[in-house]
Amino acid sequence: MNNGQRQTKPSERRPSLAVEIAGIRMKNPVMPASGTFGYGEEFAPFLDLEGIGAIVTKGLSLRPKAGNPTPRIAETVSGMLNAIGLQNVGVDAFVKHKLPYLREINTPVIVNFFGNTLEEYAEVARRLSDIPEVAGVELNISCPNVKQGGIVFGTDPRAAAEVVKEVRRALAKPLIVKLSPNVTDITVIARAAEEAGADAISCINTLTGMAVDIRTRRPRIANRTGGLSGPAIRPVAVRMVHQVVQAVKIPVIGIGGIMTAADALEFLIVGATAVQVGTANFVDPGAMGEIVAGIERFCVEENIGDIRELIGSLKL
Amino acid sequence: MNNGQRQTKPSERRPSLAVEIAGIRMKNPVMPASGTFGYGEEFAPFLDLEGIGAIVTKGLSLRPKAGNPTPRIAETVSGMLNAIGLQNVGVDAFVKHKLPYLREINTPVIVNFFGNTLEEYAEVARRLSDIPEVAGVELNISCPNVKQGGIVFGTDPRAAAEVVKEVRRALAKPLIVKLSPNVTDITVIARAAEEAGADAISCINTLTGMAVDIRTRRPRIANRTGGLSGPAIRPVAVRMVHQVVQAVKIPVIGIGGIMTAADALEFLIVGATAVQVGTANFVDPGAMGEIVAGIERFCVEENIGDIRELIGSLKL
Amino acid sequence: MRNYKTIVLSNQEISPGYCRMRILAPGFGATARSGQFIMFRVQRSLPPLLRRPFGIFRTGSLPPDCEGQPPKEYVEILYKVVGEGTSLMRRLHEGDRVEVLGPLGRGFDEGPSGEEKILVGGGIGLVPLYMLARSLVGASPVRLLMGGRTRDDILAVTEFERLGVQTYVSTDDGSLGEEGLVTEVLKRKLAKYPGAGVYACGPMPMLEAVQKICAAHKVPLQVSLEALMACGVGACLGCVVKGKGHSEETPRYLCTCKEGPVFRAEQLDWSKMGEEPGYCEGCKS
Amino acid sequence: MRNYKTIVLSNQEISPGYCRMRILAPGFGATARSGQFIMFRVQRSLPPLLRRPFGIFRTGSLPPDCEGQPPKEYVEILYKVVGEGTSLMRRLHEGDRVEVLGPLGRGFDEGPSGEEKILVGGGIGLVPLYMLARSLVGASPVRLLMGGRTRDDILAVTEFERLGVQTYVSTDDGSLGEEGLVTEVLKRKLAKYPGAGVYACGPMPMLEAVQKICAAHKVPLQVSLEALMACGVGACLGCVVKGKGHSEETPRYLCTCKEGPVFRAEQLDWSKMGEEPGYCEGCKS
Ligand SMILES: Cc1cc2nc3c(=O)[nH]c(=O)nc-3n(C[C@H](O)[C@H](O)[C@H](O)COP(=O)(O)OP(=O)(O)OC[C@H]3O[C@@H](n4cnc5c(N)ncnc54)[C@H](O)[C@@H]3O)c2cc1C
Ligand SMILES: Cc1cc2nc3c(=O)[nH]c(=O)nc-3n(C[C@H](O)[C@H](O)[C@H](O)COP(=O)(O)OP(=O)(O)OC[C@H]3O[C@@H](n4cnc5c(N)ncnc54)[C@H](O)[C@@H]3O)c2cc1C
Ligand SMILES: Cc1cc2nc3c(=O)[nH]c(=O)nc-3n(C[C@H](O)[C@H](O)[C@H](O)COP(=O)(O)O)c2cc1C
Ligand SMILES: Cc1cc2nc3c(=O)[nH]c(=O)nc-3n(C[C@H](O)[C@H](O)[C@H](O)COP(=O)(O)O)c2cc1C
Ligand code: FES
Ligand code: FES
Repeated sequence: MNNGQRQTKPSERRPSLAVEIAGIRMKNPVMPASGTFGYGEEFAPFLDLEGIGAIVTKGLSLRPKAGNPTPRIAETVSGMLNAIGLQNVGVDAFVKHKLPYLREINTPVIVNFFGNTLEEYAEVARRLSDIPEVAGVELNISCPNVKQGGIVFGTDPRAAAEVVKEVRRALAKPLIVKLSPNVTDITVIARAAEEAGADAISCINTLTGMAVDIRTRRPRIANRTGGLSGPAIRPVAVRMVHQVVQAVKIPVIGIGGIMTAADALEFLIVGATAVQVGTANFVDPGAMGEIVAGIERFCVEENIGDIRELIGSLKL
Repeated sequence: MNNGQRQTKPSERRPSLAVEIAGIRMKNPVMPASGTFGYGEEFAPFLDLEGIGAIVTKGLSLRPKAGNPTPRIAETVSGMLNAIGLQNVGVDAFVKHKLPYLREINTPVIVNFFGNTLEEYAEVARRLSDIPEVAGVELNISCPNVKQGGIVFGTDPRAAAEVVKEVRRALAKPLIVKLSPNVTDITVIARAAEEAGADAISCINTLTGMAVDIRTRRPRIANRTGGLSGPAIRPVAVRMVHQVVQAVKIPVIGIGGIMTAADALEFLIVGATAVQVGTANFVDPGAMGEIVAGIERFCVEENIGDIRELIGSLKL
Repeated sequence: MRNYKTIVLSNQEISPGYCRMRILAPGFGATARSGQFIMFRVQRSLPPLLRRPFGIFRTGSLPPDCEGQPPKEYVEILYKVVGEGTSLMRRLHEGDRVEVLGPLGRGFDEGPSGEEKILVGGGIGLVPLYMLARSLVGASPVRLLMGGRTRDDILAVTEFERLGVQTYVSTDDGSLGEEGLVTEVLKRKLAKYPGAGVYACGPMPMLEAVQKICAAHKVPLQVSLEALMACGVGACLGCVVKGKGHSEETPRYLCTCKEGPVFRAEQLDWSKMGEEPGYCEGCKS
Repeated sequence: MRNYKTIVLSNQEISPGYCRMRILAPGFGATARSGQFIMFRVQRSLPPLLRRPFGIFRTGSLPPDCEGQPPKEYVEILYKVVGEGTSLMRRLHEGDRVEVLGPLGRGFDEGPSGEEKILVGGGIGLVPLYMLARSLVGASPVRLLMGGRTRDDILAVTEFERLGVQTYVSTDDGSLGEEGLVTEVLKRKLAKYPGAGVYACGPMPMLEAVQKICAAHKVPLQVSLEALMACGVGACLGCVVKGKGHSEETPRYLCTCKEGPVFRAEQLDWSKMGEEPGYCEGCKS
């Protein structure tokens, strides 16, 4: 973090980093991005799971999903492509094998999920509603709607509204809707989700990208295209979060290329109530701990007693 | 360029790198991206202007344009944001002061231009039609249509088709249409442009992004948002070029984050007939020379006698 | 299993394009088993973005710089310079700050002692076999069949010999040892020691051949695989390999980083190993 | 004007947070004028993506390593470590490969000889003034008014004195020279030398004050500006500053890299210099 030139007079008491999103209380605004943190357990050796704002689990579907053929990942300049194909254990195995561990940890659990049809989305929502350990859900609408010839729910306002409505009806939990950045105007989708009953928005998911091995002349991932994540996409993410914050009244969770506290602060300043950290977890499994510490340090340096003073404090 | 592990038996004669786009013959498929190469003259001390495929000049408008307040640029991770605001000297000054120099150089000149209304677009096209030194034009449709409340021509298929039709009617030169990447489905815009009379497509223009100075809490560029360019965007560019190549029959020029010959080769392999180099010109004013040399070296190593064998040779 | 924020103790080229690095890692040795690996972070800043996986060649300790200090425990890796990350690694010097995540993954199952042990290494694939050999030699006769393209690809053989391992070197061009493929040597050895247990690491084509041979001879085989990895801890699912009986309906993907990198041959679906490699450019070893 | 693919000759810290680097550049000195700058590339690989602009502190040459070789011509820069790029620069060693693009931009117009010359430098802003002083001292009396926050921000004064320049140091905290702003000293000097020519480089607030003072005293002023730069050669239009008489209707943007970095005060629109800085975090000098 670029240590500001001028002097700063540190305030006495520790700043409050607590935030609330869709009724979910968090110790601080830092949580993992779905699919980059497994089911939490994998990171316990490297990170205090009770030191982060929430745990967001790998995208879940009704039935187990095989995922894509390999290679599934490729490193790009300051980023990575992934086409995991949403491989996951399915709701039943999640409840049976993954939840018990999470139950013991004093941090809210947010379950990210998806479906291939409206019915599947609704069914998963119903199943998750009955689980007390689930503090809230994050709806991934960046998936093709098989019934509608595979057009991606999240890229069409009508389709997006429809799936959010279905889930809202079936769900008895706080609902966070996660948006795809691969759209002309993300505010249209955000408003559609808000009107359809979303309690919060998280954005962004990955930008669709591609890389080619010039010697083999093959795409570097088997699925041809994949999702671009990492620091490379941060400026696009900050722009979209800035736009969405102005378009909706519900809280927004900022995601995209956050590696350091400074990066997270950019999102908070443009108005994100919290942030999710994805690819950085691979680079440093302890990253979120350092980000929380760095945010606290920044608040002290800037005499901010409550993180909420910082949120949306962008000067224009 | 990752020097392939296996042996390669270099072919005897020099490979042919010549390509043709919309009737414009080029010595090789490497040209500058508009706005990153001024009017050519600026780079003469560092680069042989007759060693590149074409010269693409800074975006031109009917009347001189002031551009945006400063700061106009900001460096991001492996990329940069710019909001120059299309500052340019206008058609008259271009013809009077910039063309004479270009006339002496034996390399085709492609003039990038834009307008704020359909009429302006058409008028510039008419003016350029009469200039013999102009081998072709590149139409930048990533501009707001002031008449239509500033919606960006390039993000709406109808608006895009309209402006391309207008220009086509007014223009007696090869017409390259340059697409914006900030859309849900770039193939729709590409097809609209093709049907409206484009002779070639170039993509991508910059991705809209934003960066914030966390100490001042101000956007790092005065215009708030700016266009993201550089290596960070390459995977998105390669993906979009791959999509567009499959969607249209006209040739495609690949643009986005090309720093090295290896980068350029990715675009050629997915089917771009040529490439444009932008931000790399700032990092190394001689970059295009090295890229041309690197492409030739690669062809020799891979026993490719004619670059056209490589174009579109992606294995799926 | 920890993330060691530590320093390089030494880093030298041991054969053209191959380097050996010792990294300070107190307590690492006590937890590391043969066949496990680390995720190595070259520097705090980019590039590269992702860590790089490397097998543990061995662990050990050096005498302290001053009286009374504890010995300097280290983890040692052998790496081949193939691309961006390893090119940056080659430039590291003593004292440079790096990060080591590990020990990671499931290592070798040493099997019944007394049994003939045949270790098959292809190029840089010999790395995980050293610690295995070290713990096997006491209780079992151990043979190392070491193959490579040229003499330059034959590494650390003398170190295996010092352990008391019988080594057999073969190179494609005959520039060292016998000319030909290591798999030919394996066939001969298995004919001689039909009851042996085989442990292999190397390029996928070699592993596929070794698997066929061992299947034919009905001897147990363990292989150490490579795959593209982002996290190394089972979170990203980027490193999967198809398990036996895998199909779209009954997916049986195994995580190379967590359920591997060492697998019993019968755990895996060998049908299209080669076509769908975990690593796209095919093997670099 | 060339892109020198060259090496570092030396690089040391000369004051806390300030470094001096000499870079091999045959032929550079012959073409460089006072007030010009270079675009410096820290390394072939990222980061950073963009080059960094630095004023030319001086050019010179060292005796060759061996008999018969030509002397080693170099360009020397003085830089303050403020962020990513300069932090990487500080780590460079003799022999490291770097690139220097230059000499770039329009330098100082030395004005009539014999005239009293007053050079005003704020912090790192003194850099372009050294070569200016060097070529002025022969023909004119030259005074350097050097200001900084603390003693640490006062650089290379002795080198100016060695040229025969009268130097006057002031610091905000009085830790060196007189306590107070350099602009106060300027007022006194102009009262004494009403016919002087003024040349200034430093933080924007200082330049604005200097401009007001010189306007009041009706003396000619040249200023060297900083701006964010991508290309350094007039191609990107990222570095513009508003010229006198600028308005939306009659845009009068000047390129700091090409029409500057040195401007005659009357070329510029001083009305909102401070509010719309070429560089967003405001001055770091
Ligand atoms: C479990 C395991 C153990 C390994 N042990 C060793 C070892 O002991 N010695 C050694 O030299 N190499 C070993 N490798 C291979 C080593 O990880 C790669 O050679 C290295 O990552 C190449 O990085 P690079 O940036 O130089 O190459 P680049 O080609 O520039 O890397 C680009 C991307 O591809 C990945 N990659 C490239 N080659 C491989 C590969 N063969 N396997 C997995 N990922 C790859 C990189 O990690 C990076 O993400 C091992 C790999 C795995 C999975
Ligand atoms: C014509 C000119 C001459 C200069 N001469 C000197 C000199 O002699 N000595 C010296 O120490 N500095 C000089 N500077 C300022 C110097 O360029 C910056 O301090 C340097 O670019 C900071 O880079 P960074 O990566 O460390 O900082 P960061 O803040 O990490 O840089 C981020 C971005 O902002 C740009 N930037 C940051 N500060 C400045 C600045 N003050 N001016 C322009 N761009 C900036 C960087 O180039 C980079 O693009 C000069 C600037 C200009 C325009
Ligand atoms: C390997 C990988 C797997 C991912 N899986 C999911 C997923 O299952 N569901 C989801 O909504 N997003 C998923 N994402 C997207 C991330 O949650 C996040 O939105 C994206 O990576 C951008 O953040 P980052 O730049 O910090 O990584 C995945 C990302 C990666 C890299
Ligand atoms: C400073 C700057 C100015 C630009 N000006 C124009 C322009 O006038 N017209 C245009 O069509 N594109 C313009 N672009 C976009 C580039 O032509 C190119 O499409 C984009 O930068 C992506 O390529 P790159 O990653 O190689 O830079 C500009 C880009 C930059 C960085
Ligand atoms: S590397 Fe991430 S799951 Fe194996
Ligand atoms: S820095 Fe590019 S025009 Fe001045």
